[in-house]
Amino acid sequence: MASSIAASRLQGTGTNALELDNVGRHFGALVALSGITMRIAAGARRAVLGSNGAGKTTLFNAITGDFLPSYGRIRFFGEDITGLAPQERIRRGLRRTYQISQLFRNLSVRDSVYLACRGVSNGRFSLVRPGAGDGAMLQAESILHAVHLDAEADVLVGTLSHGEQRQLEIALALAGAPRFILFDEPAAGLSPTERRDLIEILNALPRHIGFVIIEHDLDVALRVSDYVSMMHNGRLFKEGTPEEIENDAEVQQIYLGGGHG
Amino acid sequence: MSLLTEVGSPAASRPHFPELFTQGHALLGFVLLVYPALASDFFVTQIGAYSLIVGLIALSLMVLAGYGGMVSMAQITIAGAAAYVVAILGDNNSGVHGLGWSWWIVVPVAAGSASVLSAIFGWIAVRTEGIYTIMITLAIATACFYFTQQNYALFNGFPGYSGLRAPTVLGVYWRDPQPFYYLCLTVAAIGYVAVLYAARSTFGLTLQAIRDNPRRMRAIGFDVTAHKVFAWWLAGLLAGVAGVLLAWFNGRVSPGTIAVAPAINILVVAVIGGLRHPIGPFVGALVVVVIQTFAIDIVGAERFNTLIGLFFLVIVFISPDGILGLWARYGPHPERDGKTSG
Amino acid sequence: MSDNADQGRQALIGSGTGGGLTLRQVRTLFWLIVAAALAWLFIARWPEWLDGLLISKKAFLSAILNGLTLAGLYFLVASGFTLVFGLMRNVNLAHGSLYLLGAYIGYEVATVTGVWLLGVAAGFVVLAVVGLVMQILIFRRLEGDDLRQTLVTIGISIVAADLMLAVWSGSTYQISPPDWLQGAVKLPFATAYRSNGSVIYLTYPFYRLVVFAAAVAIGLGLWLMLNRTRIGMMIRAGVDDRAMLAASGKNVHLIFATVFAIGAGLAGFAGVVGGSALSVAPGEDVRYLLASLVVVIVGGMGSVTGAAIGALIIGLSEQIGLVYFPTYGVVLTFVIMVVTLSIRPQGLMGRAR
Amino acid sequence: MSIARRTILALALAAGVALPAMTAAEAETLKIGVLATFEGAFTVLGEDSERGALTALDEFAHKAGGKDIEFIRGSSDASPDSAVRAARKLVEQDGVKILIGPLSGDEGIAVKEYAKTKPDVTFINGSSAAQDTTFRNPAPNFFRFSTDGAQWMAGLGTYAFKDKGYKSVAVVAEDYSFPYTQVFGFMAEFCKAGGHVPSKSWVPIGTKDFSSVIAALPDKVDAIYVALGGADAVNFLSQYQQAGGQAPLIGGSITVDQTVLTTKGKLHDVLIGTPSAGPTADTLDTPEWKAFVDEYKKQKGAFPSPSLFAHAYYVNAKAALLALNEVKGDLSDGGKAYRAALAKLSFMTPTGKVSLDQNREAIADIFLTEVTQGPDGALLNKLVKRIPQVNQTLGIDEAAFRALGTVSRDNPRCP
Repeated sequence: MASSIAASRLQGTGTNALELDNVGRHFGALVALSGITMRIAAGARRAVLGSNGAGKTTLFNAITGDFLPSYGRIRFFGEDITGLAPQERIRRGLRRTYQISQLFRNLSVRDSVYLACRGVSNGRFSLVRPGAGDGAMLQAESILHAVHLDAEADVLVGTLSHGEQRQLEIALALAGAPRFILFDEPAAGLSPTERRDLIEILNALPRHIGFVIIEHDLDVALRVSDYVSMMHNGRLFKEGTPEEIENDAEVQQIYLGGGHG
Repeated sequence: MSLLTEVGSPAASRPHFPELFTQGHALLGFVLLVYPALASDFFVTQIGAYSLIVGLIALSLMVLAGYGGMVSMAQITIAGAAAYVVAILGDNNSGVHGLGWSWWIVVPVAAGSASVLSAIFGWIAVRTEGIYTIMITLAIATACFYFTQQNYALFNGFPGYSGLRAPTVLGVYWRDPQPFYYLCLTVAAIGYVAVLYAARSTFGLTLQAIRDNPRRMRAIGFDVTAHKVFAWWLAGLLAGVAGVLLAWFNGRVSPGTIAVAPAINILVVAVIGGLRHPIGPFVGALVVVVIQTFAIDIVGAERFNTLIGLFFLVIVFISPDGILGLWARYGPHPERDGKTSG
Repeated sequence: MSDNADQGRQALIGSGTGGGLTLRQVRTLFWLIVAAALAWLFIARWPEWLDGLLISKKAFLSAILNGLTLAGLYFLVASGFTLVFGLMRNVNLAHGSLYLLGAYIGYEVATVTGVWLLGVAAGFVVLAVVGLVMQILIFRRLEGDDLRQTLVTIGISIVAADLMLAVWSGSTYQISPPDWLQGAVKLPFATAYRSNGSVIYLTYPFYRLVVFAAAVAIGLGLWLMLNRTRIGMMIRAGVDDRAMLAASGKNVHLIFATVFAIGAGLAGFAGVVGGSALSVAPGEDVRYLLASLVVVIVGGMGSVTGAAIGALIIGLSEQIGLVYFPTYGVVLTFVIMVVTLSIRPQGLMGRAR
Repeated sequence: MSIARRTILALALAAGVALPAMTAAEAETLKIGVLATFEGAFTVLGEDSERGALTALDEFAHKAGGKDIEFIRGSSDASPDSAVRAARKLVEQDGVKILIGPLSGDEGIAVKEYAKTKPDVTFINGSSAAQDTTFRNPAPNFFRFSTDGAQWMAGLGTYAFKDKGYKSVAVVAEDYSFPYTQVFGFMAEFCKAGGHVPSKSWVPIGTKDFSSVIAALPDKVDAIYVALGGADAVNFLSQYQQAGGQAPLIGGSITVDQTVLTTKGKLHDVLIGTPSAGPTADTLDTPEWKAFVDEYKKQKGAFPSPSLFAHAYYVNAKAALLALNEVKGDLSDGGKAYRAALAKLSFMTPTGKVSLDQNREAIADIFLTEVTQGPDGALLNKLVKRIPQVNQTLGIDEAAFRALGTVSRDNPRCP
């Protein structure tokens, strides 16, 4: 198992990190996602914009395997992952954060990140207490440093501030060896200072880690991404560089004008 | 679900096992060790040993409910399964089975079967979540009760088995009051320390994280179902060992041992004691056993159940964390730590 | 592969559109078979070899009819249970105590007034009030804490059982239905033929048929209430999505209280009706609680239709088990439950979450 | 840690309670444990048992062997586990040397097993009536002056076959050991007389809906033997009536006792004329019985007529007190002399002479009865015939009786 993951990693170099071919999803009569085709190069950083209900989170769920697409194919570093279980995708280096924080309220910050590191490594199962020299524990320390949470390491997650919880969300996604991360509105509910902090954290990520970010805050979205996709009613309707999107009249009218609330 | 919250204590990275080496534990250990010298045989076995056994069964529930968020009503059933194995493979005087195997085969087989049964229950129960688990395990426990009552070939039906005897090892008959008390104390202490340790092991942290947010645990690569089933297996092992002691304690096992009322009793014990810390089930067991034994001298046995029921209601209402929670709130507490009051 | 799994899931939910039989066709076929079987039971001679298998036509038909009546009773108890759970995520483990208390109160009122119907009404009304009080005094205070709510109901059931034992002792009570409900009716099922060729028809206690009819009527009433009235719509919305109900600014407390009152009232009603068909004694509380649990687990939480289907399955299997394999008949219902769970964890009519 | 301190406190408290309780046993007052069911659904029966025991105590003016006698209650919930726990408390905590009880069959077997571990304590049965309490693996210190469930059926099988002319009888009974024993006692005679039992329906305890069982009963039997207790009996009988059941009934000892006969509702029609047998009969008119009923009625909350539980506890308690008189209250030899006195004891009870066999099991009179309506409209068991001095093997040679094997669903058979 471990070797096959390593093999897929090697084979993935040079190809696109994420390829979506005509991916769609409907719930009964409701069409949530319709014919999405998308290519994102390894290390690329993509923002996905769109009003509420445009299908952005549905797109994430399809990519991470929270539910399966009704049709279409998804490839991750060249490998078809359309039908894989979520944890299998995680092990291949795909990560995500959640729009509403999905954390472990009664664990300490350190333990949470430790578990995340453990989850993507071998030996997830152990009846032994992790010692200070434990590899996953060491990695957790460095991730906590990367997301500016070192001081909070021993605090219970439930007692963290909202902003700190969003930082922890990102920390959990950094565990192991992420190759590609899906950020679902990481800036939601953050103060201006915290937003600046967030931009700093995201821009400081190693360049080989690509990501897709869903964000309503254009300031954040455009400053961390190098390419932008616009979604509306479950479809992609425009793509371009941040500058192009910022200056596009149609985008300004439909989306920036009054679309999002 | 504040009842199920576990105080996450800091410093998982500490290399040792510090919470065991406290003044409180030393004092408790001392008192438990000298207790038989102070008390009558009746108090040593009927109160002391019996509380430890009931506490051990309730501890297995505490592991599932406190750390795993799965409230099981089937723990007495699992303990009962081990007791039945003791009766079937060991000696009994009911004239059915009683294969007469030695204790050193019977005990591991009994505990092992109980843990496997527990894993099977768990596998059924984890298909559902939260509050459903109570209902499903209650239904499973009832099914087992009826089955043992009706089946004569294996379980000897309604009367069950009697004449179960603890072994004589090293020249000591282990059902004599003092040896039996120390046996129960040793087993309970091992169970307690193991749970205390395992709570902060990778598995323990995983289980608690699954309780808090199973969806995220899946998203960071954990097999939630397998971990939950393993927790059931572990809890089953605790309950199974307790079941062996229960068989020796009572000298018998019958469908009445695993009926609905005893099943509820275990939940009452665990909740009264508190589900936040592994000492809780033992505190609850002691309180309930003492009340149960002496209610007839104080209030008369007729309204015993009203007494225990009201006590339970009051505890659930004013202190979701049972007696432990009351203690945390009102007891002398110089080292009170603001962080743990969430 | 993933597509197959997805389609399979959809077929289960009932919106599959692919080839093969649609659910509607399957359903039609099922009812046709049932109708044919019934018609055959009405008219045909019972071949001798079936006697060996099913004891006798009379025994078989009685088991089926008794299963239906029992199902009616189970449905009355379980429908309240399932509604309360669906809406409040609260397993009311004191539901069986409500049944038993209703039966005792019905007995007292019917005995004192001499009017059985008054007893039935009292069973419903008093227990509805009890349910209301429980909701306001207890559950509202522990709102959002599902587990504590459930634990409290365990405490209540322990105390209630003991207090009812103190008041009504361990004796067995029978509530006598009025004369016009008693006696047996002849049903158009031929069970035997006399030597002169005339037919002996099955006789069946009229009261039991009334119980079944009452269950059907109440089931229809509930269905209408849930689907045709404003409060019913709100209840259904709450079952589907509690957060939405709260967010929509409706009076959530009123809805909760209504549902709890109806659920408890139905349990009390079932207590009097059931106590008249069978008897009232300590221990009935646990029995009907367990029956409700199994019915609702099989049928699916929060679904009244599911409760009806679950009640039918459990009632029939209990009676058939009692006659044809008495030794393990009591276990049968639980086996059905476990099998259902392993195939469809959310129950037959429950929603996947 | 705070929790630990709390535990210590509780333990210290528990130990503290222990010490005074141990020294409390005094020389002048002799404590006798009375173990019965004071919890759960059988509480009513337990309370009537206690009335029976107290009737005996009152008869002796609370004195025996020159000592004041005091009863200490122990409570079970009718489960064997709880019976043993209660017995342990009475013996090991309260220090009783004589224990009377328990109430039900499987409790009796469990307490007998416990008795073997306490050879210095004397156990005298309450009302439990399982055969194996004394018949197989008996305990040398367990005595039973009341008869067992099979003995209670003495005469009934013969009566049903010869006097009633029933050749073929179907059985409906609860699925546990007491009804097995009763069916055994009935069939032992009935089959020997030439009768047949083509079908036995064992229903789980607590069955409420018997109508399917009733419908499945064979049509071609002369009567139906019913061994059900309490609510189960009431349900069966009323549903049998509803279903228009035609075959006459034969009742087990507790199927037609006062707990069922006094049920509110209309069971009269179906019950009147039902033959049964047991250790008492409501219309027994010997002066001993009448005196006993009068004394019994002085107890608080007494029934109109003592139940067979009250009767059994009375007989056993009386035996305990008589033997105490015999040894002048001296139990100092570990109760050896006392048990010897018990074994030899033979005395008159309200229902005739009772003595023990070598297994310490009672030999006593059994009463064949039939349900009738009394002058006040209440149902009662009318005495039909008195079967004198029935022993445990029902008059059969012991070896032959033992060869019949233990009672079970399938033993005996005569289809």
